[in-house]
Amino acid sequence: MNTKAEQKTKIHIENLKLWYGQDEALHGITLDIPENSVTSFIGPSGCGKSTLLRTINRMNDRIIGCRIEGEVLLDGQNIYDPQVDVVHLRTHVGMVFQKPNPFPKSIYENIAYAPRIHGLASDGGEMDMLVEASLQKASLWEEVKNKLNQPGTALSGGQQQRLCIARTIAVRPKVILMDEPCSALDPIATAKIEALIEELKTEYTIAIVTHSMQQAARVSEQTAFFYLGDLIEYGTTSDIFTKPQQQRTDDYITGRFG
Amino acid sequence: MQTSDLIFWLLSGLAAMSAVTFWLCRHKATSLMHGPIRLHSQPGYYGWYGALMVLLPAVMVAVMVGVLHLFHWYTAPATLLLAVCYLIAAAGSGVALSHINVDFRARDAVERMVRGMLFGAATVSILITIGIVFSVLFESIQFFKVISFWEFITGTRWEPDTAFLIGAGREDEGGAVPHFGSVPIFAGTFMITAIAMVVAVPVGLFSAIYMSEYASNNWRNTLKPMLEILAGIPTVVYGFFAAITISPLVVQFAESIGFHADYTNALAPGLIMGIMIIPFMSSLSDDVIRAVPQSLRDGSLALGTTKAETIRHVVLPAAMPGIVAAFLIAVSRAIGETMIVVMAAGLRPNLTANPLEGMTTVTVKIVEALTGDQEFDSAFTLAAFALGMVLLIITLVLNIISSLVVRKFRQRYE
Amino acid sequence: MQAHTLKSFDVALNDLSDHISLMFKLVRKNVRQCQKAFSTHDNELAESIIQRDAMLNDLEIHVDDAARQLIVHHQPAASDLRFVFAATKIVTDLERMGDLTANIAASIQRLNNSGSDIPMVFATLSELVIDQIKLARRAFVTRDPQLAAQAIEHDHLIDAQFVNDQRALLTYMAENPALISHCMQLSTCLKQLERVGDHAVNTAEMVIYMIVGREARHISQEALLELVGEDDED
Amino acid sequence: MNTANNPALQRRYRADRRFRLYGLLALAFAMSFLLFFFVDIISKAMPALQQAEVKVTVQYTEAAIENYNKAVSRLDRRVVSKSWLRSLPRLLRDNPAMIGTSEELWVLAESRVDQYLKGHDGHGLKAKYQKRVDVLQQQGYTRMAFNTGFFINGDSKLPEYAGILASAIGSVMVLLITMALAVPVGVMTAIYLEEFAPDNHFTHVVEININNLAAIPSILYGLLGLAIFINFAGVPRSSALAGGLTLALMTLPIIIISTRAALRTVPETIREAAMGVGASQLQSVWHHVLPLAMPGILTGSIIGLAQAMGETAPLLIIGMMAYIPDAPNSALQAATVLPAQIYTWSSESLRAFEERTAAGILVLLVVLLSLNGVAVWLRKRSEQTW
Repeated sequence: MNTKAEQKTKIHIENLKLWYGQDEALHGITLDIPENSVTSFIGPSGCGKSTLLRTINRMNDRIIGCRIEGEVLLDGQNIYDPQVDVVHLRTHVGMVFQKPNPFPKSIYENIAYAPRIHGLASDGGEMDMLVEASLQKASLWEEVKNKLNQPGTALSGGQQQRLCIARTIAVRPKVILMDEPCSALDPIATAKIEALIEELKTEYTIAIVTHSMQQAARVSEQTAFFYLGDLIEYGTTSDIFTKPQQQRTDDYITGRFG
Repeated sequence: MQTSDLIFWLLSGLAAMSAVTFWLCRHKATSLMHGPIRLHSQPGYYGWYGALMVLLPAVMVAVMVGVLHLFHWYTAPATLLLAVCYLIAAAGSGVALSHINVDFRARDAVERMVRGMLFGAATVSILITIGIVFSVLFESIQFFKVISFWEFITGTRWEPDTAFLIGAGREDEGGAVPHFGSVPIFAGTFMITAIAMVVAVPVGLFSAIYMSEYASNNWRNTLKPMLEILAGIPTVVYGFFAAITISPLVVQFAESIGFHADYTNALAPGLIMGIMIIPFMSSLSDDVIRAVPQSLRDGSLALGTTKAETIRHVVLPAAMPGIVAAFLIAVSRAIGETMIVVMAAGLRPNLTANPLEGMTTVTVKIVEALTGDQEFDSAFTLAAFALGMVLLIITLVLNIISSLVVRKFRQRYE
Repeated sequence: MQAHTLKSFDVALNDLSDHISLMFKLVRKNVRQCQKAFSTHDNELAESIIQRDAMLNDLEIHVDDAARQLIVHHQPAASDLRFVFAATKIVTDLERMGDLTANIAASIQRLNNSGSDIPMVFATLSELVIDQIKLARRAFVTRDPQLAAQAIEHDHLIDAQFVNDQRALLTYMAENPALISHCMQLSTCLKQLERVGDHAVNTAEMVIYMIVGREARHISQEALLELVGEDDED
Repeated sequence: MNTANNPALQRRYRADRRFRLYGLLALAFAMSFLLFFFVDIISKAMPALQQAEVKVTVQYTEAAIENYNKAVSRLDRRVVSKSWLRSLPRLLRDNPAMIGTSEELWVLAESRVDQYLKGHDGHGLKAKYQKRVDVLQQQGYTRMAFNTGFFINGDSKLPEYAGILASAIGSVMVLLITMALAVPVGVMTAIYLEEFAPDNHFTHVVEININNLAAIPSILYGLLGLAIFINFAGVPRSSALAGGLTLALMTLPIIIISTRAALRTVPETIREAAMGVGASQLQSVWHHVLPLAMPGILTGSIIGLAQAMGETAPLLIIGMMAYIPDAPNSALQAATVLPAQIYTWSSESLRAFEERTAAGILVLLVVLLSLNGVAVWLRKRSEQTW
């Protein structure tokens, strides 16, 4: 397939090890995520793919006893550098979660919340524009433009998830992490999110954790296969799914796993 | 025959009879089972069926006669009662034995009876409510026959000292007319409640926020039970503490900054009541704050907000209905609290906005009226029931509002 | 047909469809040029047909690869699945048709070089085959099962014409034994042309399968017509 | 992504730290109150564990049978406890042989002497007797002994003789009645509501009712007890039965609510599994759900028990703050309970009662906290993740 060889690396993960208390959950992961493309992380439960994803915007900081060694470079800057501010980092690296989690506020407020806190737009016309633009980008504008004051929780699951994506976009991140964004959605809603991902990748670098190998195949350019905290294989999605180099990868994607 | 003897003989006799019936019924059921014949239920159920048939009717009759006796409507001679109960039990035993045949479904019968017993238990709570409502209602009606409802609600003077004359039918004698204006009493109640809430709400809410959002699990598991100790301390102890330790401190402190404070000031019981309520506030708030899905916090933090911002803008608004409910429950606790105010607040109905002065509360007046030497029928005593009725209404309204709010909250997250 | 939510899916499907359509066109062009090379004794034209075979082979490989990628990336189901599956079958037939026309072109060169000239009715049979390929392609592109059925029906004309032509050749051979070798050569050409028609039938059958989802191979004419709903049409 | 050059972010971080500080301050306030409270109560209660005794010479004379004051010297009369003096005539009547003898005895000191010896202000001992006590003290005729009387005596108007035994026994009787009524009815109600109740009007009414009952101030249960049990049904006022019945009604909602919560933690799959192998609904509840919910039910019952034990207000209304010098031996006799005893003592004016009040409080708190501790331990032990 069309692998853009000269693509710039957005995120470089270098020999990343992570412990939960005494348990080593990641055993030295090295991985390059190219800019403006979709990279998916697959692997069986507990393989560390979500953990790795969460290290990229330091959501793991919230877990007590979580310790990290190695480097995660975002545009060449190590995000675990003591100087790096985690709150600020997360404005650059947004995240979409497994279950749609709109705030119990209106659709408008869901989007406006973070820009207001970060001072990205002043209330009024500027904010309206930002909200509209974000919803447009998340392909949700047409569906909700007449009910911006209704609670975000009243939307359907797929719409909620797109609202969460819109909310993330509103902060103008460079990277969007998605942790199984479709696992709670029906196939139609899933297809819509996937279509959205396809559109977003022209502007954002996207890393997505998914349990659905088909989804990884559909949406991503690169696929990384993890097993028990190790990166087993990483390559273009076409290669991983048609001619994996590792027997374990082959076993996993063909459904022959232990 | 003494009551205790009667109960002893009744219970032991019935126990023996039911045991025998149990054995007989089970035996009969077992003997029915031979060859290909299988019974609907295990033999034990036939036994239980017999035992229940012996016990239930007899005990029911005994309890009914007991109630009649308590209400002084009819008192049966002990021996007669005993004999009747035994007879009923024996009849139950016979009926049970005759029921048992191959087609009889003992398990269904037993389950029906047990279900009936459970249902009976569930109705007790209704009876209690009816009891409470009627006990305050009837006496209150008596009271309002003498004192106008309007005066009671709007009057600002509570001077019931000559009320016993009315009770004795001698209202024309004596000098002063009694006044039953409850406004100062409720004013005192609300003043003390307000002081309590001023202490309990910020402390309870911030404790809850700290425990659920900032503290580590271990730390939280230590802090929460310690806070709950505050709720486990009996109110009489708080009352003693407020009266003996806190009141003098308040007086000293007020004096030191140039104010005068009564020893029965509203501040001391208010403060202590506030502390007593902290765990209600913090536990309930902690529960609702923790019920806010973790995913909302993650969602907010992933947008690059600080913890405090996430709590203020996302967690607290989401938990607000629960916090409001906690607040209402705390208020109703404070209004209904008795011992602290009885021991530390004053007896003098005092319409003032100064918390350093002594004032009294609804519960204090109820206790005062019912522990005095007044006749039960005097207006003074009956006033206690009228106050109780108002208290009941306030609590019920607060509770209903809070449970409605909580239901809304639950619906959102379940 | 309604677009897929995922645009890249449509892009991939269209790519597959376009390439197969292109192969149909190339095969048709081959037959047409065979006809011309035969009638005008144009060895150069025949050579260009042989050269074009490599292109058809590349196209076959491309379509196969695209179909594989499509399966990997999009897990086609139902009509999409039948389309991808039919595409891989059709492409094999088309490639085979390309091979056959290349063989015919080579035979034509030999016939031209042999010097003898028989004014044969090659044109009639090739015209019929061209029509059939046209029908099959249009059926594929427009997803029209009735056109595909027509393509299948068309095979009877070809068979009849083929039998006719063979009989004529036999007559030539009986009249002039010196032409036997030349006629045998010609007969092989006609046979291969007829085979091209058979492959075209295969593609049409796959088109029917692709559209209605039921097997059109090895069934009677009535069953076929019922399958494509000829009766409902009027 | 550096913070140093971002003042807006700095400001937000300061706000974050401030917010956290408020939480810590709130907790610190509550905890320091708790500390202050316990230190205060314990320091007030500790003196009560010691009781002054004085050594006096007793003259077992004939006159002492008629007037016990004659048994000791005029000066010592106000120094020793009247409770001891009052016991003398009986002793002499029972043991006539002792008449005419005399001995030196360590006897209970009068409360004012006790307070004086403990150095408390407001002991109220007259100067005359202060001097006498000073003399006794110099002679080594005073001592501090462990206050066993506090644990083995009933109430008394004489502080030095007042103890908690009668009220403790009263508490036990009341609580036995409370538990015997509230636990079975409460658990049965909860089982009915949680496992069997159809979704109809009656069930809703019962559920709302129970929530309301739990919120009703305890004093109203006192009104109920007074109006229904005492005035209407004729249960003797101040009796353990009246108290037990009243507290049972008050405890019932607590037990129902906690039992329901415990039943609800048993996952539906357990019931389905039981019914899946052919158990009836009752069997699945009895064999599977109840045993699994048992720790929770016990915890709730213990908490209800603790609450009933510390409750005072409704018992005041039904007259259980009566003066009870001896433990009741029947549920129909006038009785008092620990918290009511504390309340009674707290309103006594004598300084010596204050430390006894505190000591009574300490006893009550120890019992309640250990009950709560047991409940917490039970809950911890039974915490199960499904």
